[in-house]
Amino acid sequence: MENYLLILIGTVFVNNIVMSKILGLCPFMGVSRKLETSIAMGAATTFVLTLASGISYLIDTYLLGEALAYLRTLSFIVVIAGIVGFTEMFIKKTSPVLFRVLGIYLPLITTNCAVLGIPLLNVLERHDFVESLIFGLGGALGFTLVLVLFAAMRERLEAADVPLPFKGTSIAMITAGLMSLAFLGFAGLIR
Amino acid sequence: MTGSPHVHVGNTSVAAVMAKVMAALIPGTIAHAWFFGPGIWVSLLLCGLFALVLEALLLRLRGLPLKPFLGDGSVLLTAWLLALSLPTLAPWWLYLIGTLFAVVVAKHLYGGLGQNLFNPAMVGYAALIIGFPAYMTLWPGPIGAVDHSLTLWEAFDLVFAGQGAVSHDAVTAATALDTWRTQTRLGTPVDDILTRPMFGWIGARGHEIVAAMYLLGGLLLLSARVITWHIPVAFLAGIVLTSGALHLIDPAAHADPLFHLFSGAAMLGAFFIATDPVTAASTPRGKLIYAGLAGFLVVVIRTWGAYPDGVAFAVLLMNACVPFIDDYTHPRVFGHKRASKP
Amino acid sequence: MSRRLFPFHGGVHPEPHKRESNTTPIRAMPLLPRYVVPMRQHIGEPARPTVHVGDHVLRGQIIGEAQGYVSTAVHAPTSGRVVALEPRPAAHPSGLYDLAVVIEADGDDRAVAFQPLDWRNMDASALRNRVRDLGVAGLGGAVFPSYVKLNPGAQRIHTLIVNGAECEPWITCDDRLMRERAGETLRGIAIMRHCLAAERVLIGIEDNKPEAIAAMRAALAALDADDARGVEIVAVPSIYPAGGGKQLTYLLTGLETPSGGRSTDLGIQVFNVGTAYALWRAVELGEPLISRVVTVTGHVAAPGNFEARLGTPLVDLIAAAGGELPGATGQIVGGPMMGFDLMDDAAPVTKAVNCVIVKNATLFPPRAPDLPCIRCDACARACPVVLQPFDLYWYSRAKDFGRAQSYHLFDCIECGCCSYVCPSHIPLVDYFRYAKSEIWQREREKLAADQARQRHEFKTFRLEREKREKAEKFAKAAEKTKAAAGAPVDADAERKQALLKAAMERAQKAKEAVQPKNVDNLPPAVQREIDEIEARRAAARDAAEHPADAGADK
Amino acid sequence: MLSAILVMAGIGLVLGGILGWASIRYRVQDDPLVEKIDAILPQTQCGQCGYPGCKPYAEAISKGEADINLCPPGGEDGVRRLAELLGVEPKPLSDDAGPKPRSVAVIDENLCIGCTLCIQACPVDAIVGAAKQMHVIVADQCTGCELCLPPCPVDCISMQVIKEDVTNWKWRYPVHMMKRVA
Repeated sequence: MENYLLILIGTVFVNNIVMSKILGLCPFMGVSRKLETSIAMGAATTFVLTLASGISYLIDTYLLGEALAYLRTLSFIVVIAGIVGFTEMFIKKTSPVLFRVLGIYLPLITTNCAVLGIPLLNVLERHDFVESLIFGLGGALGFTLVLVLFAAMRERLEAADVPLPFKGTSIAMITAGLMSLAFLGFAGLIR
Repeated sequence: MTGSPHVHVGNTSVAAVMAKVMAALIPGTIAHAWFFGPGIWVSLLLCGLFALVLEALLLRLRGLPLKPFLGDGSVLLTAWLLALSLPTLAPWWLYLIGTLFAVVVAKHLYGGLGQNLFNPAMVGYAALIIGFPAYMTLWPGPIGAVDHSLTLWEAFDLVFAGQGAVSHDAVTAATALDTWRTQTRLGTPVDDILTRPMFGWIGARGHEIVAAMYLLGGLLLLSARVITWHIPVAFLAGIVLTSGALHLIDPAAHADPLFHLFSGAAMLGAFFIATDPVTAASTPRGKLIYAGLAGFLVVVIRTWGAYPDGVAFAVLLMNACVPFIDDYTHPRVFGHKRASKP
Repeated sequence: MSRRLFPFHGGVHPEPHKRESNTTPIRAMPLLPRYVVPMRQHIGEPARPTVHVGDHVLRGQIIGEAQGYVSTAVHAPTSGRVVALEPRPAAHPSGLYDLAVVIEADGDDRAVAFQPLDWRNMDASALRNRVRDLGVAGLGGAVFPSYVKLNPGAQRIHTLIVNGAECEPWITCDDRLMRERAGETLRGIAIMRHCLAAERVLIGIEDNKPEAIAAMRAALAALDADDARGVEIVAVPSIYPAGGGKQLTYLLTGLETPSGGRSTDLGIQVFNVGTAYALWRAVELGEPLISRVVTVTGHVAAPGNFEARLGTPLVDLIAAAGGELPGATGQIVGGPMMGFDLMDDAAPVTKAVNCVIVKNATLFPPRAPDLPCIRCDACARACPVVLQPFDLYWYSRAKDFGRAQSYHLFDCIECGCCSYVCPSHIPLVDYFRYAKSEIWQREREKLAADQARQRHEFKTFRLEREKREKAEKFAKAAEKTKAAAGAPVDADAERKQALLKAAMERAQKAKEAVQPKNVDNLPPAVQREIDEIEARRAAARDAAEHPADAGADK
Repeated sequence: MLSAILVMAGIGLVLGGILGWASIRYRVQDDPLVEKIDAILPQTQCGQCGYPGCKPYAEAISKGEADINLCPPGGEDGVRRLAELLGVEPKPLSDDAGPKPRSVAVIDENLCIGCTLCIQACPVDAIVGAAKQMHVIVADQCTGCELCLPPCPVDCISMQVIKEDVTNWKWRYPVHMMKRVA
C-alpha cells in the first residue's frame, strides 16, 4: 500500500511528467489557453493513459514477453492509437464544442510522448500490473494538475501588460520554466 | 472623462503600502545584523542598488515613466526581501544574478508591478539555489557560535574579493535546519543535535530572535491593516499542524513545531513573503487554502527535500496554484444563493 | 429602539460634509423667466410632448404624457408660453442633448385647478393612474415611476421601507425635508402603505441626523393612531452606502434582494422620503410633481437647500445659493460618491437631481495618477455586494467582458467604495460602467442580429416558395401555349428594361420639377444634406462624362 | 516471426472491432457548432465574407473552409469571440479597412421611383413599399449591409451613421493616466 502511495506521489509531484521529465509539452502548451478545455484535456488524457498503461502491461507480459520485445513500441503505439480513436468518437458525440476546441490535440494524444513514455517506463521499472496502472494514473494526474494550474495562470496572463515581444507563447514558456523551477522544490522527496 | 466617485480616502497609495511593509522589516533586519554580523548591510546595499538600476533600465526600455514606478517602492521591497533570504557573505555577482531573476524575469517580463505570477524575491532565491548551491550555504554563523565576529570592512572584502583577512570558513557555519536534517538522517540522537552551537532556546540560535522581530513587524502590519490575518495565520498553522503531527509520530526524527516556527524563514515567509498581494491568493477562502498548503509544503520540503529551507519553493509552488484557487474560491455575492464558479 | 440590525459587508466612511448645507431651512427659488423641462426625467420611456411651440400653458398642466408602462407624466412648472421643443443640454453624464420643452414664464404663475384625491375611498387602480398623471417618480435618484411601484401586483407586500438614510456625503435635502415637513412625509407614507397594504413600515434614517430622527418621531406621535400603527423609525449606523435600496433592506430586515430581482420578491417595497412627500402633495393637494428639494453646496457663497421647480437651469440654482466662489473647478450633480460631472450648467433640475456640488481644488483634488492594481483586496473588503472588484477590473480592463460578467459584474451597484479605497487610485467604477455599457450594447446588437436572422430566413423561405410557385405556373402556361413557343423570357426582360428606362427619365424630370417646390421650409440640416447629395451626384455625372479624370481621381 | 504477425494481427483485430462498434454507437448526426458560430455573426447578411449570408459563412467556418476574420461588420470583437469558441488565436480582420460606424440606409423620398429593386435586394425585408410607390426603410430592422445601394437605378439611397444620444450613449474606456512616455 505504501509503495503504491509513493508511486502516486512520486509521479504526480516529484517526478512530474511535464515539469521534471519534460514530456508531453505539445498539449501542455497547446491546450492550456482555457481552463475548461484544459480540464477536459486532462480528463481525456487520464482516461487514455491509465487504460494504455494497463493494457500495455498485459500485452507486454502475456503476448510479447522477452521473445517479441522488439514489438513493444510498435504494439504500444497501436494500442494507444486505438484508445485515442475511441475517446475521440466518444467526445465528438458527447461534446462537439469540446471536440472542436481540443482540435488537433485530441488525436495528437496518440503522439503525446507522455502517453507512450509512461508504458515504456513501466516496463523499464519492472512494475507489476497494479503498479503500472497507478504509475499511469499518477503520471496522468500529474499532467492534468500542471495543465490545469498552467491554464488558470495563462487565463490571468491574457489580461496582463506583458511587453509585446513576450506576449503569447513566449511568456507562457517563461511561466512554464518558472513553474518547473518551483517544482524543483520537490526534488529529493522520494528516491 | 472620469466618473464617480469624486473623492478618495486619501491616506493610501502603493508607495505608502510598500513603505509600511519596509518599515515593519526594520526590527528584523537590525536583529539580523546584530546576530549575523554586518554582512547584511552589504547584501542589502547591493541588492537595492542592482534592483533600482535594473528597474530603471527596464522601465526605460518599455517606455514607461521612471518617477511613479521607481517611487512606488515595490522594487526596493523585493530587493530587501531577497537580501534577507540570501546568505550574506556570497560573492557580489550572486546578488546581481538573484536581482536579475527577481526584477527582470519574474517581474518585468510579465509587465511589471501587479502583473507577475511568481513572487520576484523568491524566484531570485530559487534560481540561485538551483544554479549556485555551494554559494548558498555561506551563512555567517550566529554570534557566539563562530569564533570571529566580522567587521563591516571584512564583510565587504569577502563579498567583493572573495577572500580577505578572514576566510569564509572562519565565519560561516551550517544552519540549524541543515544540521538537523543531515544529523537526523545520520541517526544522531536528538539530544546530541540540540546541544550544537547553532541551536538556541527554541529555534535556531540568532534566527529565533530575528524571527521574533519579524513576528513583531508582522503584527504591526496586521494592526496597520496592511495585511489581513488570513495568510499569516494559515501559513503558521500549516507549519504547526504538519510539523506537530510528524513530531507526535516520531519525535526522534522530527523537530517540534516551535523549532520550525523559529528557524529559517518561517516568520519572514508568513508575514512578508506569502503575503505579497500580487502573487498571493486574494479571496478570503483562497488565502486560507493558499497559505495553509504553503505552510504544509514548507515542512514537507524541510523534512524530506534537498534544500536548506522550504519557504521559497513552498511559496513559488503555491503561487502557481493561485489563479486556480482564486477562480474557485470567490465568495458568495450579495443576493446570490451560493458562491458560484464563474 | 432595540430593533436588531444586520450590518452589510464592507462600506466606507467618507467625510460627511453635511453641516455646510443642513443648518439653514429650505429656501424657495424666485420665479425664473425661463424653464427647460426635459421629457426624459425618469427611468423607462420618456414622456411624449403634448404641447406645441407657441402654446400657452398653466402651472401644473401636463406637457408630456406617460408613454408605455414604465413612464410618467411631465408638467409645466409655471404658466407661460412654449417657446421651443428641441434637444437641450441634459443633466446626464454624457453631456448630450435631450428633448425638452422650453417655457417662457409670463410672470403670473397661474395654475390649473388642483383636485385633491379622496385616497382612502378610491379605487386602487384609479388612484395609481392619477399618480402616474401627476408625474410622481422616485426622488432618491433612480426616478422609477412611483405608480408602478405602488402596485403590489401578485406579490403580497408585508413591509414598506422608507429610505431616509441619505448616506452620500454633502447631500442634505432629505435631512431638511424630514426636519421641516415630517408630518406631510409621514402622511405620504400612509398613502403608500394604503396602496401596498403593508402591515409594517420601517423608516431608516442614519444616526448622523438626530434632528431629523427627532422630528420624525415627534410627527409620528402626532399622527392618527391608525396611520401610525406598525410604523417604526429606525436609526441606522452611518456608513456609506447604507442608503442603497438593497443595503438598507438588508440592514433593516436581514433579507438579501436576489441578484437581478427586486425587493418586492421578498415582499418588501422601498421608497425614498422625498417621494413620500411628493406623493402626499400629489394626492392630498392634487398638485403634480413640479418641484423638489435640491441641495446646493460645496464652493458656493450660501450653501443650503432649495425648493426648485423642475426645469430650473442649474446655473440659476447655483446663483440662488450665492453663486460660485472664486476658484471653483466645476460642478457635480448628485453626491461625490455616485454623482457625475456636469458638462453644461444650462442643464435643468429634473426629478433625478437631488444635489449640486460646486467643486474646488481642495475639497475635490484632481485624481492622482493610477498605478497598476496590486490585488491588495482593499476594494473587496469595502465592497457592499461582496464582489472582487480587482478581478472585475482585471477583465474589464482587458475588455474580456464575458469573464467580467461571469464574475457578477451586473451585481455591482456602482457605489464607488472600491475606487474610494484603492491605493493605486484606479477608477474602478469607470471600468465597470464601461464594461456594462459595452455588454448592453452587445446585447442590443445580439437582439437585432436575432431579428435579422429570422427575417433573413423568412425571406429566403419566401423566395424559395415564390420560385417554386412561379416555376409551376410557368410549366402550366408553357404546356397550354406550346404552339406559341418563341422566347417569352427575353421579351419579358426587354419589356422590363424599357420600363426601367422610362422610369429613370421620369425620375429625372420629377426631380427637377419637384425640387424647387420642396425647399421652402426645409430644416437647414436636411438642406445641407440635399446639397451634399447634389454635389456628389454632380461629381458622379462629371466622372461619367470624363472617365479619364475619374480614373485619375481614384 | 509468425507469432509476431499473429500478435499484431490479433491486437489489430480486437481494436478494429472496438472502434467499429464505437463508430456506430457514437455516430454524430449533425453539427450544432454551425448554430453556435451563426449566433456570433452579426446577421447583416452583407456577403462581405464572400459567402451568401451569415449562415453559409458559419457552415464554412465549422468545416474549416473559411477563416474567422472575414466578417467586417462583426469587427475585432466578433473575431475574438469566434476565436474563443473555436479555441484558436484571434487574428486581425482580413480587410485592411477597419470596421465602419454602424449606419442605416435611408431612401430620399423625393427621388425614389418605386422600382422595387432595393426591396428585392434587401436580405432582411427591411424595405417596405410596392411598385411605383415610394419605398421606406424601417430603420430598426436595417442591418446596414449596403446591399440596396448598387441596384438603385436613381441612386436615391444613402447610408446614415447612427448618431449617439442619451439612450445609446456608452461609457468610454477610462483614460490611463500613466501614459507611456515613448
